[in-house]
Amino acid sequence: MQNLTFDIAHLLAGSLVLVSFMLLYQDRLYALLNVYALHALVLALSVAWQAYAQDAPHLYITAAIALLFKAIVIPVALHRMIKQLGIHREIDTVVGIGPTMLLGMGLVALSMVVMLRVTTEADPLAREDLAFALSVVLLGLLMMVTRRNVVSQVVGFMSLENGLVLAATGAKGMPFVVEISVAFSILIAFIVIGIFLFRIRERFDTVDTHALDRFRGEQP
Amino acid sequence: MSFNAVAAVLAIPAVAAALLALLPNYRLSARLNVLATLLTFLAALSLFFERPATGPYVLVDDLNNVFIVLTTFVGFTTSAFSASYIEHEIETGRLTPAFLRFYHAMYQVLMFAMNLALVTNNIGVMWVGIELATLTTVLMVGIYRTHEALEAAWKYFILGSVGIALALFGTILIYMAAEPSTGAGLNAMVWTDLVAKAASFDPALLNLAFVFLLLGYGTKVGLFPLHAWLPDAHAEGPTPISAVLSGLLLNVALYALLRFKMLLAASPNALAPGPLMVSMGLMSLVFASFMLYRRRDIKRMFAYSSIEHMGIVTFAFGMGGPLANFAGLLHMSLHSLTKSAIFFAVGDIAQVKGTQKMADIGGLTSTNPVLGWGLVLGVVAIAGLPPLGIFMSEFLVVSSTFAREPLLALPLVLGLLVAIGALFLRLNAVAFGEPRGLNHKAKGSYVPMVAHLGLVLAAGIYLPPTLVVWFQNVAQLLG
Amino acid sequence: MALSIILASSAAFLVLSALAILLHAQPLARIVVYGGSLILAGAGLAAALSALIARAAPETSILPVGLPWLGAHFRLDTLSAFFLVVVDLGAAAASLFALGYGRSEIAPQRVLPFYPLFLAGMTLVVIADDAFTFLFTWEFMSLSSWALVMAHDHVRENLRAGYVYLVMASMGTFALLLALGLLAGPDGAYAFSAIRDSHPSSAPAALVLVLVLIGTGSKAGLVPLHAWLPLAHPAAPSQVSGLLSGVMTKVAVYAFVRIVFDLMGDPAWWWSMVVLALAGITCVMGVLYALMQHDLKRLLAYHTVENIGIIFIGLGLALAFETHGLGWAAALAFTAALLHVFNHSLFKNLLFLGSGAVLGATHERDMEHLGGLIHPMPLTAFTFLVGCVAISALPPLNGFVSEWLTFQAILQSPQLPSWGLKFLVPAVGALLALSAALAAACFVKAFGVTFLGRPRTEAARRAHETDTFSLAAMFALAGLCLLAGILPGFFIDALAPIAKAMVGDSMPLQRDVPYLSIVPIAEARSSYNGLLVFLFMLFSGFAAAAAIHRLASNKLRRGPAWDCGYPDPSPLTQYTASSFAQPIRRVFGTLVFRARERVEMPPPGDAAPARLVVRLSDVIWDTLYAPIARAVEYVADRLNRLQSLSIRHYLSFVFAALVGLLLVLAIWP
Amino acid sequence: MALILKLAVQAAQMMLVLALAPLLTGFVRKVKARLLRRQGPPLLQPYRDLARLLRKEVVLANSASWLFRACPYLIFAATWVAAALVPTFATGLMFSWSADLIVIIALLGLARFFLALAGLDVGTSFGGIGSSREVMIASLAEPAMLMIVFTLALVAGSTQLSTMAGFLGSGAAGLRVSLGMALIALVMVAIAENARIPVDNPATHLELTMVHEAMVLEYSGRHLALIDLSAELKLLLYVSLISCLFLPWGIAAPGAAISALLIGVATYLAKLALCGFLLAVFETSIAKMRVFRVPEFLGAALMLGLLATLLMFVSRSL
Repeated sequence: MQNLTFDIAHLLAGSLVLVSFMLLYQDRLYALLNVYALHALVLALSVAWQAYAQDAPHLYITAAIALLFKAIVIPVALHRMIKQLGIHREIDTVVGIGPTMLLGMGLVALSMVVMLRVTTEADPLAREDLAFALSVVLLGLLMMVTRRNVVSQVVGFMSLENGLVLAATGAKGMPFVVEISVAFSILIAFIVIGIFLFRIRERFDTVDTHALDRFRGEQP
Repeated sequence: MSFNAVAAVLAIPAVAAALLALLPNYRLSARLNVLATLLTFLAALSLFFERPATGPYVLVDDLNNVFIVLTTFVGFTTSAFSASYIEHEIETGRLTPAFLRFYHAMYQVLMFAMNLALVTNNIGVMWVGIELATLTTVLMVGIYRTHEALEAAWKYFILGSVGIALALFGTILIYMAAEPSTGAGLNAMVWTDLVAKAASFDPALLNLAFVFLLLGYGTKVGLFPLHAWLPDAHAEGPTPISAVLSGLLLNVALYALLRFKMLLAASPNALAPGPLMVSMGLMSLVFASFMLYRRRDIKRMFAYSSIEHMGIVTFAFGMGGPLANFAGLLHMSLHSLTKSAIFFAVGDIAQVKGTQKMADIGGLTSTNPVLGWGLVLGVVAIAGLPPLGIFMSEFLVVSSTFAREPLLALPLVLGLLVAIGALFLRLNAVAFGEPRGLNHKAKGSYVPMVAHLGLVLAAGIYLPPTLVVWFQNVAQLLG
Repeated sequence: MALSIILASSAAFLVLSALAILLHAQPLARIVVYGGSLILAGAGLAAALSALIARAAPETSILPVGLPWLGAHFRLDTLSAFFLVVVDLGAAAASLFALGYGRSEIAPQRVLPFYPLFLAGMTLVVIADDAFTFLFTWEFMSLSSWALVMAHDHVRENLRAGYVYLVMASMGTFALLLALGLLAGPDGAYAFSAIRDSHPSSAPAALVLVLVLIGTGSKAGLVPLHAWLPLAHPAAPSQVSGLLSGVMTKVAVYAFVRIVFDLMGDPAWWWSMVVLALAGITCVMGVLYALMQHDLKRLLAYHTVENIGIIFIGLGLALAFETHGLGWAAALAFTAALLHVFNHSLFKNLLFLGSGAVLGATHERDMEHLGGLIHPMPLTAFTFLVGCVAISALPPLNGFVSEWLTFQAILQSPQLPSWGLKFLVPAVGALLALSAALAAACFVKAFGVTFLGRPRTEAARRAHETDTFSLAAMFALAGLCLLAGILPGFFIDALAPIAKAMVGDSMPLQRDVPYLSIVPIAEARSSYNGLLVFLFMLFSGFAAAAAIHRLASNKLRRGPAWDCGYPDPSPLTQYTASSFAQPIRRVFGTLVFRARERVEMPPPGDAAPARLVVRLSDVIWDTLYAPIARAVEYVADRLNRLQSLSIRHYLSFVFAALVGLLLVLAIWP
Repeated sequence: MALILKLAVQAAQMMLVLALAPLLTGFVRKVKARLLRRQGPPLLQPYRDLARLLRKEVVLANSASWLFRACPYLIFAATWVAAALVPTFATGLMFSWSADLIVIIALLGLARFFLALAGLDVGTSFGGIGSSREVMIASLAEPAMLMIVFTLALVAGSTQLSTMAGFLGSGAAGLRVSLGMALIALVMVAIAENARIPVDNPATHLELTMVHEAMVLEYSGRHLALIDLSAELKLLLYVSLISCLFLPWGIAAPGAAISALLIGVATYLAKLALCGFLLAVFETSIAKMRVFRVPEFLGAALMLGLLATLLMFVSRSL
């Protein structure tokens, strides 16, 4: 039985990494959002499973937040925002999709190597989870730096944050997990609202920084 | 114990924040702001005489005692400065009363957050405090609503959020490392327990955790590859906030890093964090000192100088050893005093000259002697020249480093020298020579600046023995 | 006792500067500050002299300031006492001068507060006895003098001077900091006594020597680290220029002696090679630069460089002899160096004060605009002449004595076994001789063009004699120059204990030599009696005058100058400073300064005068300083691109850092 | 008694050099004239010139200062003292311990210093030419001279002229290459210092070539007399220096009997005659060189001196 719980947790965490790769693979914004919804869904499932495995009921709240807020509210909001701001639908990448995937592979390998150095008496479930969480975080960061659209960058950040939640829930009996997940949801809300408020269309920084510098008197 | 200083230090700002959020009249709220910070400062002072017992949430020891008092003190002086300074912003119409109300509330929240991060014994709460502080400062940086202010705030926000995430991941890892030996739950996050049991933790996890914490909190400290938000945030925000950012927030983040360094130092077979910190410190130092040359905005220049000094401090702690650690602690405290003093001066200068562009500022020592010489004294202090205090810390860092690792001392000295060259090149133009630019009346009061510089001067000549003893104890713990 | 007096006086200096700030720019402030400084310097002088002459055992005291666990150590041994004499004598003279000269100060509020600080700094450096206090006071001295250099900041080149000065001073301080850090060791045994006891191994010792040379050399003005000196010294008010040039450079010499002779234990033989080579070059370069100047104060500043070279030649020889166990010769060279320190502080102060008097009377520093000042200001001219004769190392004044001793020391060098020194020392001797001769030439020019001939401008014509205080100061210094010139024996004896302490031997006691003459080694080898020569000349000169006036005519008639019968109305046809130096420029300048002379002929029919344009290029600046500045600019420009990138770039920095650190962890053993 | 005798000898020497200086100049002129198949001025002409100048009144330029009037006496005093310190017919004179060879050179330097100042004082262009060229020559001649002193001092182990003369006279030094070089250098320096052909021409007033004469152009009457006398003293000084160092025979040892002193005087006169004759021959057989060749001439002297010193240093160790 112990074995089974472990395998399922492993499966869910692994699939989260898989979905991260799918995120990297997308080249349409709407598709990206749908995949992100899936990402959040998988997260919710694995968190729920952890709640069951560690029989820590408060984790169900986290799962619920993940399900409602990340899997439904945010994607919908972003959908509408894309419409309203008229952000055009392709994702323009800095590095091509293929190389990005390869990089992602490397990152996953890296996180595995780093984690395998952890001595085994640490709880194996936690250990595997952590490896996957780390790779999700790294992939999210990778997405942020290889995508130019603001939306995909935000999605990158959100997937990163999902990785965090995965790690947090994986840690047995970790306090404040719920609070943290709430805090992060608020943070993300801030970002999304910020995008909406500042009318940032394409990137985090549409503004031509050189013009800014001239304005600041930083250029001769 | 009848009077709980820690509770006061946390409660006063919280309550004040609520009050200020409700209070419409900005003149009154400015006064209230000063009052609240003063009370907080007094409460913190009492910690010198009576420390509360260490609990799962509260910890006041040799390390943070000084920093709590310092933070509340600078908070107090800054609020005093801002009270005299911010009215001018209303007159020039850069701010509306509504925003000012928001500003004062946020100021107290910031104070609360920083005090929280300082006094807590729980690494989770510490994380919460620092991140809360970050978010409030983000809001205050953007308060002028100008294009570049928003851009700066946004940059700060995004980079800050990533930093937050990384720091959290590190905290989780610490928890996981601790959990087997301390048992699940809260104890695995109580710093004192962690240090006590650190020897039994899994070194690999600790290393991994430290990497994430270094990057996460390092973003707040403004170390080199992670520094990008810092100059713009300083340059575009209101000057009192720049003073608080440079003087306090960076310190608080670095303080958090120190806590974790002590954790690693306590665990024998974890990797030595020294090399990482040394290299990041050196990079920040050299990079920032070269960046000083091309600055044209006076606030941005001093922001880079903050990066430089955080680099020095990080380097010192990375070197380790009683001398370097002592120097690092001393440098942290004196830098926050000096840098905030400089920002007070810069704020007044910006009001006098109506600009932050150094090209339009000149000959201050002839037109406004107090302001001009204040700036000169501040720059002399920040350049690490006697008789001001930073000379002592730099003396200790450089000499002890050179005796141990001559090759490391050379880039250090190079960076310091380049920084001196840059700072005085600009100072020549701003403080000396023929007067240039407008000459309004300065609204901001000079008292806080003078007070800070006086303290730094006094520290350069004489250090109170109790402080020395505390710092030496901490230096021992830091390894 | 003496030490506490000195500490008290330096504390009182700080009080004076506070008073100066309170009194702001009132005339009272001038009197308070300079009068007070005069009194305090006098007190310090008395204390130091008593300590020096009484050959008192070293006094120490520890104040509870500075490094908390160490405290500020102070120590007054004979070496400190001697340099204190130099400092306080210069300070007293400058203060006396400034009592009168300060009236013409345009920005007193920029000078008065820092003047006492500067004096305090110099006093404390000399008695500091631990690394921290030493560097603290050292940099404090630099900083206060920087403020004084910046006093007249409305002049552009003063700004540049101050900037170059400050940066080079900080560089020097860092070099000393590293050196002392190395000596103090990793666990920070900063007290000099601790450093004395621990003997550093040879490899660091070499490093320390180089660093000390950079640190003290940059303050003293060793070529090629002299660049700031001719900029900063003239920029300051004249009484301060005198202190900068005459005294502060000596404090640097003190630092060198203290660290190399006292703290560093036994020297290695090649140290002296380095020092000697640098010193020889410094001598000649200094005086050649000086010859090319026509700004009076800058010329004097460059001469400081030359004299520092002479002093360091003496020190280098002392090192060489000491390493080869020739104690008596080492003592000779060392004493020569210290005596020159004293002498130079006297006449360089005198000359700068004189230039100050000229500046006050004419508001001109450029010799090309002066001339004929001997008529309106005869007394100033007289004292300045004394200074010129002294600095040109001509008997019977003091400059000659110390150079003579240095020559005697050089003549002892065949005793040295090592071949490198065998070849180097005579070459250095030649350089020294050359620089001595060139110095005389230079001061013929300085005095001749400034004071003699006919006034070249209205300013020079309207000049007037300077005030009584200034004259008193200058005459006092001139008198000391003569005294030290004709009775050198007493001064040499006063230095004996220092030589004993530093190089382990001392010159024979001059007190026992008959007729007050001085004998470095043995009478058969060499001896000099300044007093006798002086009286001898006095006698023969007056005898001749008396005889001629009695026996032959004493009639005298004034008339126009004959000048080979050429009518010569305009004073502009006189030789100017640059034309005076032209033959020497032809000989050395083309080699050293890539001097180019070009004649600009106006086109035919144009009435404009033909001009001779001379272009000199400062070799050392072009080859050493300019490239460094360019390199810094280049790096700054390159890095500055990081200022304006997009957030994604910055995020990728974070990402890269993270991945990099993870890789480190992954491959961590 | 011994003291009085010493004093007497010293005084005698001083008077002697004073008396002989013009004679030497006159002798050289006479010989030169003879070599040029001219009658030439009588041998005692310099004395007559001096006497006449002394009797004349001084015509002082309006722009002349007190320094201008003081200089002749200073120059004379310095030169006379220097000349009196060089052993002529006897070594170990009373005052000779008060100064060694370096001091003597420095005294001459002092005289030159004031001469150059005097040249600048009136403020005429010729005075300027003279002074600036004089200091240029001196700036090379003095180091050369000091190098020679080094060489000799290293040979004799002393800078004390009496000791040197004694040592060289004793023949202990033997024949040395460096001594030869030193002699040549010394002669070259002496020629330059005394403004003789080929460096300068004492008899010309052709402004572009003259150096020494240009400086003293404004002097007249007793001042000029003193200047001329000091110039003659200087020539005598160099001659007796050369003779006491390189022809050190017959000089009376300290405290010698009267007879020895008389022999000393006789030999000294003979040496003077010889050197004067050689000088005259040299001057007639060579042409004046351009002013800017002089540095090369003196540079050669400097190099010789340095070379001699280096050789000395090396050989001393072998």
